[in-house]
Amino acid sequence: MADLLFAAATLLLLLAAAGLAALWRAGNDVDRMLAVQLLGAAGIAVLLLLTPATGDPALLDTALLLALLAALAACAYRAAFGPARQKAGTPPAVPRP
Amino acid sequence: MSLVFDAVLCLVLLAGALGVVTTGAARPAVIAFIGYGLLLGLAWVRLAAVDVALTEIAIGSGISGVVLLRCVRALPAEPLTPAPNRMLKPLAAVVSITIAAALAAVVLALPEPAPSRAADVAAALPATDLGNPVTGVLLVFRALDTLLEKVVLLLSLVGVWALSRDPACRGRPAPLSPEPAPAPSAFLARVLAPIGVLVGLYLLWAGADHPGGAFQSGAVLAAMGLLLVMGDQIRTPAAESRGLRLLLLAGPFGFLAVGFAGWATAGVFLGYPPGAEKAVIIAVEVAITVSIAVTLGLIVLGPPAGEERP
Amino acid sequence: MSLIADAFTLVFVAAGIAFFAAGTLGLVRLPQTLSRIHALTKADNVGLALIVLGLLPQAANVLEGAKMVAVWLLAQLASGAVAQVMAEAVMAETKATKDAAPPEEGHP
Amino acid sequence: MTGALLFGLAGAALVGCGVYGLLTAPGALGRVLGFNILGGGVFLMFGVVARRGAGAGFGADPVPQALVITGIVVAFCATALAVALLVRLCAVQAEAARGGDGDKET
Repeated sequence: MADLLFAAATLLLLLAAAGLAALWRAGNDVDRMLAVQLLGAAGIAVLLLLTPATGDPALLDTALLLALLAALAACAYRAAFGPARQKAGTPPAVPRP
Repeated sequence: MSLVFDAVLCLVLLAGALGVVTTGAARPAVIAFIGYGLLLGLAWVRLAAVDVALTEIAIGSGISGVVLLRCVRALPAEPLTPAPNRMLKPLAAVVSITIAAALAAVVLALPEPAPSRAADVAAALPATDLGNPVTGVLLVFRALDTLLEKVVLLLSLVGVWALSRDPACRGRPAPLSPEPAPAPSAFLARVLAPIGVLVGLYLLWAGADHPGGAFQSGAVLAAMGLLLVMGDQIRTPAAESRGLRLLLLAGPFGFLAVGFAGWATAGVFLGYPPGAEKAVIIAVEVAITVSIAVTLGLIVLGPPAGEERP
Repeated sequence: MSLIADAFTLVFVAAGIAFFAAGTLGLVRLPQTLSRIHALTKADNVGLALIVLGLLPQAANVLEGAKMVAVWLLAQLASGAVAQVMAEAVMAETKATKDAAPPEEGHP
Repeated sequence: MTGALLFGLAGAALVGCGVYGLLTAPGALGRVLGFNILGGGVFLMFGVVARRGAGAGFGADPVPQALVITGIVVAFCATALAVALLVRLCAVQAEAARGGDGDKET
């Protein structure tokens, strides 16, 4: 059983890597953030699969943390690159018409 | 089968690291770094170091990501560096491959049987009443390291604050976003942050006997604070506030006070009073968790912007 | 009994992986960022739900099972909100490039 | 045990990647990232030492693990300080380019 769970986790990791590679070359930066989200979701699933496979219940805490912090990067991206984005050298924003 | 999983994980991890260093632009490199931190967390899980995995996911991927994305915003669109020498990349590749090969040889030549302090820790752990050996090492056997690390955290905050335009370091750090938070971010802050605080406190509570502890808990609490700031639910705190400075100093100075008290109670610096070890350790852990959370959050927020003009 | 539980786990985990594969395929094949967000969020949530459901019989005790469900709920909440956040970012960036026409907004 | 060996080799390769990034990165932020990857590789090699030292009922030797946790936090401090310096430097350069008339906070 543990071997099968490991196989499933490997498959998930490969899927995430494939998606990551494809999006990385094709997309813009929002797509790359999406790819990281995909990796996060796959990471949660992998950790859940590894919990019974290794018999260590503490892995669930890691999955919990991953699920919790998945949103942080997206929010930080949005906060850093909003529409009123300022370049370091430009004067303060003028309200758009 | 687990070996196949490890091999795939290692390859993806390496691909991620290569993605970070070979991507020219700043923004994709930082995004790749966030993914790399996540994969490193998985690698730590496979090395049976769940405490480290929790720290890596919370700090190495989560909070570092916020800092780095913020830095990308402040950078000019195209860096003003001259075109590098054409020989640079091949030369750098040769140097790095040589270093990696030497280190790989060292890894292959590690002594067998491996030296280990696990037995010593296992022998001494019952005296501390703790169940988690890593917490035991951090707070008892190598307490001096942890104490000094608290000081490093504090010093790095002092360094960040020293970059303020206000010589007296007053006022609030600039908000993370120049505009009001969009509705989804505000929703996340309102709903996810309370759950996250709960998870942070759980990690602190579980840290005595299971993976978790002050660092992981402090990092999660700091991340939730940042989420609240990004969702416009709380303002960034004013640097001159006495309460804030008390929270910053509670951990290092509380730990130091316990350390000096150790001379009186246990006859040695950083000794814990016999019979009350666990209570004192947990008190120290709570104090340093609070300080770690506040310090990490403030380091991310950056230098205070000077006194507000009404 | 344990054979039935194992079979249940395998079937549901396989189904979950199939959904993950569909989500990844959508992520790769769909032409626009907004539709890619849609594919990612929908498929991955179902995939994770199936995997959690499949692993529930493997949980050592009730608390562990509850924690698995909590992880799923949290991931559900986060991914739903993250989809909104990212969609907002897409809208904001296209708007900014449209009405101010700054070529510097497009990054390499 | 061989799994640990794999991660050890990966750690060595990560150090190589980090050095490469440190040498070739076009901007200061790239060098900070390269340094972090280098650090990650070194920590991973520590993790392998910990894993090999498993015993006495622990999955890995707790002493190197504790050192790595401390190291991750200190590495973060250094990164954040470097980033703060970089942000301030960019602001100063931008002001100088404008002739020092701006008083804008970044």
